Amino acid sequence: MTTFNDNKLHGDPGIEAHALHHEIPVTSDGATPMQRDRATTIFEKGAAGRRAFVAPALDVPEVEATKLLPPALRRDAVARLPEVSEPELVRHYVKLSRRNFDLDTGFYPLGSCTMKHNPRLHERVASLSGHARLHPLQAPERSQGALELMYNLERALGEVSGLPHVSLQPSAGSHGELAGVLLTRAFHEDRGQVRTKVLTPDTAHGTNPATVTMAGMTVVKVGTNPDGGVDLDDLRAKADDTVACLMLTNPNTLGVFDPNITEIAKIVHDVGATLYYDGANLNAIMGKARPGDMGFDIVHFNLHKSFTQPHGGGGPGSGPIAVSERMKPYLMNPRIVRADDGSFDLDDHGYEKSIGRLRGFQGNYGCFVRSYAYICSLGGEGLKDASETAVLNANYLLARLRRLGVADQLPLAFGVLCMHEFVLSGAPMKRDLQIRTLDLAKRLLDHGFHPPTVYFPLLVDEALLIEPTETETRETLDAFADVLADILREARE
Amino acid sequence: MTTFNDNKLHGDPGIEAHALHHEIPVTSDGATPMQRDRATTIFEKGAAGRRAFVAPALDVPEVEATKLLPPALRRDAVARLPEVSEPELVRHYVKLSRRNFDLDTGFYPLGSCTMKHNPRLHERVASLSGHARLHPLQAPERSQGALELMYNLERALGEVSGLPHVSLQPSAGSHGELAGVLLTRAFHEDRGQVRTKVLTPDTAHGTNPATVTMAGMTVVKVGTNPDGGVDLDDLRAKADDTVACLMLTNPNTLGVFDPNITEIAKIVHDVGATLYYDGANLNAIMGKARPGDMGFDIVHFNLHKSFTQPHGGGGPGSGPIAVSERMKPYLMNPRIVRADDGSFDLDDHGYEKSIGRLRGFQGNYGCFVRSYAYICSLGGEGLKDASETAVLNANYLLARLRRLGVADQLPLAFGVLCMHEFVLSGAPMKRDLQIRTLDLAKRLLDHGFHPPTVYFPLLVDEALLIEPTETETRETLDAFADVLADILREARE
Amino acid sequence: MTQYTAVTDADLAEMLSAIGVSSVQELFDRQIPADVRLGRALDLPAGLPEQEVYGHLRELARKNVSAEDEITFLGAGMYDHYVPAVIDMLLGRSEFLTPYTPYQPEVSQGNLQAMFEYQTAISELTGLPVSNASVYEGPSAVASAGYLARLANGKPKFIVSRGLHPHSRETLATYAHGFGAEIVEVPLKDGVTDAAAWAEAIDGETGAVFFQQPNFLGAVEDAAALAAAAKDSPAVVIGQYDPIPLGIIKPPGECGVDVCVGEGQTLGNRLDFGGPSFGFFAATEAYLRRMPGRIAGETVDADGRRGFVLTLQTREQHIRREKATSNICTAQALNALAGVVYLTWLGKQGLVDLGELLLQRTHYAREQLVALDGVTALHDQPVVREFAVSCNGADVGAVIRRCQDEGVNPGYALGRDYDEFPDGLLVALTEQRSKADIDRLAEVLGTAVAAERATVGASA
Amino acid sequence: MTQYTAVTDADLAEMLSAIGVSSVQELFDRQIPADVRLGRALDLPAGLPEQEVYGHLRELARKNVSAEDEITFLGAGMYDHYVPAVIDMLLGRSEFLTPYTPYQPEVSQGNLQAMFEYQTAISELTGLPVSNASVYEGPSAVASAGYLARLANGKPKFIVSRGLHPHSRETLATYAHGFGAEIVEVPLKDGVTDAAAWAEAIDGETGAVFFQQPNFLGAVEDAAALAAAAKDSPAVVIGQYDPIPLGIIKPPGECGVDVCVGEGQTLGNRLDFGGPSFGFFAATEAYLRRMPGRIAGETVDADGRRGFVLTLQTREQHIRREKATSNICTAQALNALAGVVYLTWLGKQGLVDLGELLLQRTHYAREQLVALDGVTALHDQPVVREFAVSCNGADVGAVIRRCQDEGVNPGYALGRDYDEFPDGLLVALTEQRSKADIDRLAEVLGTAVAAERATVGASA
Ligand SMILES: Cc1ncc(COP(=O)(O)O)c(C=O)c1O
Ligand SMILES: Cc1ncc(COP(=O)(O)O)c(C=O)c1O
Repeated sequence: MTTFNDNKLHGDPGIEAHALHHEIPVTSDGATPMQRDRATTIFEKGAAGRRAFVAPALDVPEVEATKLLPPALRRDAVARLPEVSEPELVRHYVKLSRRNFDLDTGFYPLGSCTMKHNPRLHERVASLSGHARLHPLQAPERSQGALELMYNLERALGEVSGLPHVSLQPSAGSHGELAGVLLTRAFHEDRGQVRTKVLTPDTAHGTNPATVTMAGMTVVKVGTNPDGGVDLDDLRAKADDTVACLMLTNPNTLGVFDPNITEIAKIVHDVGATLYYDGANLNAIMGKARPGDMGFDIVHFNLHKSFTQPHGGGGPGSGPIAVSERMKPYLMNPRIVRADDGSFDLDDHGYEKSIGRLRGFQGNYGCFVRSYAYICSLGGEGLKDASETAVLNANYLLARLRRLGVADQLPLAFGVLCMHEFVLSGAPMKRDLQIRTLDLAKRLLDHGFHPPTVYFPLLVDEALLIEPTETETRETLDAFADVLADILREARE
Repeated sequence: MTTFNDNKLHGDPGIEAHALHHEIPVTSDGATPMQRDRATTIFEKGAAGRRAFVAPALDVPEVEATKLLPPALRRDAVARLPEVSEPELVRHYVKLSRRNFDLDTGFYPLGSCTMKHNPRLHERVASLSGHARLHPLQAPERSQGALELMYNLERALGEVSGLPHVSLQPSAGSHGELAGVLLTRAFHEDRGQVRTKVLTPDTAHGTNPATVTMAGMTVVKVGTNPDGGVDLDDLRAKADDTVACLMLTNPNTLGVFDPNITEIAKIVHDVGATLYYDGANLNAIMGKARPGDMGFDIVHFNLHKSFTQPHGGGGPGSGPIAVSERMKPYLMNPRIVRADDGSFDLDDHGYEKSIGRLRGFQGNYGCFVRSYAYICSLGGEGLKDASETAVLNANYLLARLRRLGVADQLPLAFGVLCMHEFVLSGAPMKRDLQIRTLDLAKRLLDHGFHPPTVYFPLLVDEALLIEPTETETRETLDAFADVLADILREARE
Repeated sequence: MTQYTAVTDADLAEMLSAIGVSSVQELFDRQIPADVRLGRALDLPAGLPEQEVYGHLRELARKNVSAEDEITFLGAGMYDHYVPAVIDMLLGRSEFLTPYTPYQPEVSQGNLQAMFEYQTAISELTGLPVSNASVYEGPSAVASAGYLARLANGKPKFIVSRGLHPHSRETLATYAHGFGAEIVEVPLKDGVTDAAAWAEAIDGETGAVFFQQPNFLGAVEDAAALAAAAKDSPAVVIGQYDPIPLGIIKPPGECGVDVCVGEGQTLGNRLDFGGPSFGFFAATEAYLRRMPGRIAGETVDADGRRGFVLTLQTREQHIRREKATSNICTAQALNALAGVVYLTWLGKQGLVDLGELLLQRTHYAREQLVALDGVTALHDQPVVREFAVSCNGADVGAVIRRCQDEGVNPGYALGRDYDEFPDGLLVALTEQRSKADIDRLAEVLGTAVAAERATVGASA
Repeated sequence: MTQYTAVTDADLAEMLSAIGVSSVQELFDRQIPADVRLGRALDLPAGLPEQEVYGHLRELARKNVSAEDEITFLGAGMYDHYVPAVIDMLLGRSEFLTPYTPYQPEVSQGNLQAMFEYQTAISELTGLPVSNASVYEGPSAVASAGYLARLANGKPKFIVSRGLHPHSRETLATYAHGFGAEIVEVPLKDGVTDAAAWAEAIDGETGAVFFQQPNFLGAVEDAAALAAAAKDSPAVVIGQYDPIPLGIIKPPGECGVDVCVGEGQTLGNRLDFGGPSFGFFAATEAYLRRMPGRIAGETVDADGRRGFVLTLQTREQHIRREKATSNICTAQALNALAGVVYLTWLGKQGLVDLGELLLQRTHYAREQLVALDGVTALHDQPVVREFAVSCNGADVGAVIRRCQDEGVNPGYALGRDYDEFPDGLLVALTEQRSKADIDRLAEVLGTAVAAERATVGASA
């Protein structure tokens, strides 16, 4: 702790007679006049004729409008959009914003979401007009910087995952999953096989099974063993040559790294299926272990998690995929290629047996800029530091909770240590103290903390999935542990 | 009012069982854990060794540092600056920010301060690197855009004020005042006269008398007549050939436009003194009347008031001055000049008898960019609309307060109508209801409104100086009037 | 420790001892088997100070020619509309930028209300009663609409107008290959969907029909007629709309369209070389429970106060898993926020004014270009913000390059996607392209076409 | 009505009727005499849509060559330091950007605490116990310090080192002419203040002495010696300091300086063609009640909670009017906030690291330049971030132009302010100028000087 500088000047006499900290009072019915305004939508504000927009003047010779667009194709009733001045607009949305909890205001240990610090440098570089106002159909000769950035990002993601061939196209994790399952389909079809079963552990995130169905395949659930890993016997029983793929998160949503991963990969590969890595938890292992080295064929990244895209209240995200050699021919086009002279191009037919496109243009480039900046800032060592610290912080928080006795009511669901996150079970708390995980979550808000993920993963009763991330200080972890202990004490009293 | 679109979808069953609006509870001792953190300074946070800054690598051959800077000139004890990571830094200051009341969150009718909407376009254009990273000593040939902008702004300010010669140099209103008084001194000295008295009405802002002293002159107070204008008899009595200048705000800080202005100018000019216009209240008359046409010799602008610089919690500001022909030779150098070929230059000797510089470089250029953008957006008509609406809003609010009976306890101090602001006297309220203006101010905060200026101008007992500005809606004015009425009712009950 | 982490040596010692391990590596060693641990450093460049990262990214930006650097008429799905400064400010606020999906409504009323307002605006725009809170972007929204149809009626055949954006058609094909639907393309005639072929293609096995308004060639389709042709089939009528002209074009809800989707970039989002933007997704009441993604709803809470929550979550993957209506999770909340702020900024009259302005300028631009030697109209349909011309056999790629060398990007070479229009050029307008810009385009394009024809003539 | 106002026709009618007037004009007619009413429209261009204002301001920006467009070694009072992105974000927040001076402490704790933290940081930097919350900028801070001295001891003579920034000297002269003080300039010798002349100039009538550290030629002065020379006089010792080298240079508080002021631009503020930035103002306890401007203090409120307020306000114009210690009102709160955020970002070690880096690079740059033909050192004093060379008679203006044509701005022509150094060039370093940049400067400058000498030779 820095010694506090004693440049203390005291207030003018008399001023201390007031309270210096103003709080809007919470009235008995919970609604001060200011609060009443808050749930009023922009459609209910303003007045007919107000506007924030000034249209450019008509500078071309005017032609009668119905000649240009016949009445039959014209709109009759005007869309009832808001009518507000710019000051009204600004105040409305600034006030709305202040009704959100956000990462820059407090601890946000939402498990599986990797709420790490979002550096503002990334917003700055993404706003440069050379990136932000670049049209996606600009000629490759005139978008060399963008292509170079994407090429570099692909290579970095390939190195981190151990899977060299990367497509940046998918828009989010779930979109990457869809790409991966469609790739798997193409892979089998190319071998003349129709395989429609996809194995997913019961700890899997909901997007995994949903994706399988959307890709026209069938979900087959695989159980979890007492250590929180894949139930190998169940896996062996279900793995046969009708199986297209096993989708796995590792460490999984319990924060458990499956120690049998090599064996799992062997089982899956032996029946000719592919192994898919849900990269939502990559933040645990960057620079420490690589999906490619574990035998995975396909991985998706959540750039908005491990590579610190701001979450935006539910997006945008970006879900690039990286694949092994054998999956490469099926990747989405266009492909970024680098010529011998160092120039870059987009090849619409870069992958011969491509599954096709998954969206317009080249993907969420604005997200690439940010994540690329992150990788440039941290380098290989920094990424490793991120994962190491994420794991250290999670284990330290766990240890604190144990030390404070919180673990008595909220025991760790699986294992002894954890990776970057851990799951507590609220079952004893519910039984002993008659409070549920949801109540705990609400009470945390009173203390200025965002609650962890609750009721997920589904297989843990009253689950509380806590991911502190590497960017939190020890002081914050201590304070959070203390508050959890306080809340339990409060409930006990 | 727009009819509200009825795209109403209702919540999943059960969710309504909770309160959806979270408020950090105000505990009996007024200090939740989150609140406790709030008054902790950045110096008390962090830990030894943490950092947000990564220094660039030493890329030149290293020379022993004490050879380059001998120990005698070196610092021994390191300055105890904070030691925090970037996430800690961000969270600390974001949280601090949320402890301010701001214009984008609520009504801010601080009289004399012109808290009008700050368009964000201005921040955007000011951030363009061609403006923001332009060095003030860049060669004029390579800063033509900046000089053109300043030249255009000077001309616009000249037109609005009716005084053609403009120097943008002063950093704020008070700095402009200093320029003006020093100009006056130079003017008289040039005529071989030593005049040291400056007349200021008792309604004047504190900067006026403070400036006079700072410029080595003496303040002579002039009284106010029952209508809120200058007491002409008092003025006549004090105006003699020892008087250097009369400083006037018009409309003055009572919101009263002095109808005798032509007569006042005559009295002042007849004794050979100059007439100074404190432009803090220019927002009342843009496009409607001009100081130059009223006989003023010098005017300062508060770009941060009339021309919507954001106030920044107490600056930056910008206080250009405009002067009449006879004051021109004394203006501050350098002068911006436009050559016949349309190019611009900075002339260090542009004004022959210049009083010299008042600061480094050319003034607060970043402020010029913003105010120039404002003038470009609004044009002459828009500036006039601003003043008209400012006066309309003030008079409407006054009328509402009368209608609601507020004026019984809080009567208008002077006059019947007002310009862009008005002063209420809290004396009857104090007498009848035993509440003071300060109590009223505090209670307004509970309702989400920033209080008006209180206890200024000094000559009104328990003064409440209210300036709504043109950018507020009628609904806001109504709500504010209602709340004032409610507070008085509350006090009565 | 980096600039983003905070574990000092003192912290580390205390933390390790609290955990009961001797090093961070031990945490990994005890959990990750040795054979899958990475035994070396990542092969990535070393980390850089902030100023150098900024410098590097700025250099990359400089290697691009953006819409700030040339007068561009490039559109074809994304358009260089002006993004007002209020959007940067609002989206840059930590409170909007950094939260996760609003799982805790008590501390997410800001986001939830903004979603609700966004949905209301999209409903107003499209004339359709329900809207979700956003999907990824335009073409995948089309594909998702196809999936909705598949779930809704199970019919295997999709009829697709060739006027639908090539990326939408490709994306739909990719998705449909997965969930199982066959795609039949209907050609264009005189610049719009061939009405006879369209009607003929639709039958009792048709699960969905797809068209674009205005279509890829910029022509305004007779949406009502296209929808009517599907009335007696089981098909879901799906239209991909450009939201900007919706101030003046008949809204899909009044044309018999069941599901209206589209690219939201034009609503307050930057070009960003193609993303992130958002896809909007609106539908008739009938498809409410088939919608993909988040939907915000209004409600009254336990204290009797109005509030907003995520609703109908039983459609979604986190509840229904393999039975979900879509796999979408993270969508485009921030971009959709830009959308509703933009629509609010434009306002009721502004959207109309903008539409009429573009209508006039587009007409003027078409007139100027077809008056050039060697340039003719590719079709004569009404156009509202984009139009297509033919360069009478000239190499369009070369013409474009010549124009760009003069600082004008004349548009998109249609031949890249349409073999039938090898010399087609698609020219887009926004409010940022003034008459002077259009006149400059005419000048530069005229010269370029003439030069190309001379070259071709010379080499022939 | 404009985009910034909200009075619709319906509003107007109701408002006028509530007021009891028939038109807005009547409000003016009844208050402003006819002879001073403006009977015509303002002669200003018509208002423009946002996009056009943006376009116009961008075009103006493009006519400037900024530090983003060339490799610049221009300093001389303002320096192209990297401004970290966190500053843009924080200063852009409405909560910091838009409030007025914190007159209502209950709803201004954010600003007040930030001011208090800023003051603490300045105290730490300077080693002086009190700091105010900011004044306008550097040179006027020097002049304000002069006013403080005038109020404190009333002595009429100011001794000023010629190493003080020319703008500071000029500003001080302007102010001093007003409040009445005579200025005596002490020349430089070997690049630093001539110690003998300095000592000789100081006497019992000296109200203040002024020097700059490092001085305008980049040389580190022996501040302790300069201060000591004034010890037996009534003079207030005033130093204008560059805050950046204070990580390695002995702080003024340890050198006997009474008042330390300076230009705060280098602390997280952009160049902005000269402003807004901020001036800092720190002093010994003795001058606390003479300080200009706002000062934030810590206190405990009625509820026993810690809080921050404006303090010692009886110094200020709004309370004391003509007896105030200064006329300053609006200062530079937002820029000072950037200052404390920047110092926090650098951190305790960062300020030292930055100082040492600049020390090394400055030395390297000086070595490279004086090795050039036709370039010699102007002085041999220690330099920490800026240094001066002579171009041996070449026309420095022409040399600079030649360099700029090659994309390198080599620095400032000293001859503009110092007749005694007609061929002097002042070269500044920041952490943004790498070794590669310095090498490029050496190359370009070498060529330029050679070319200029050839020209001079040829024309001679
Ligand atoms: C384990 C896991 N897999 C997949 C996803 C889906 O990622 P996205 O939201 O980017 O589609 C998530 C995100 O919540 C997740 O936590
Ligand atoms: C009437 C009046 N004059 C002068 C000033 C001083 O202006 P500034 O704060 O810009 O120095 C003010 C500002 O509060 C004012 O209201």
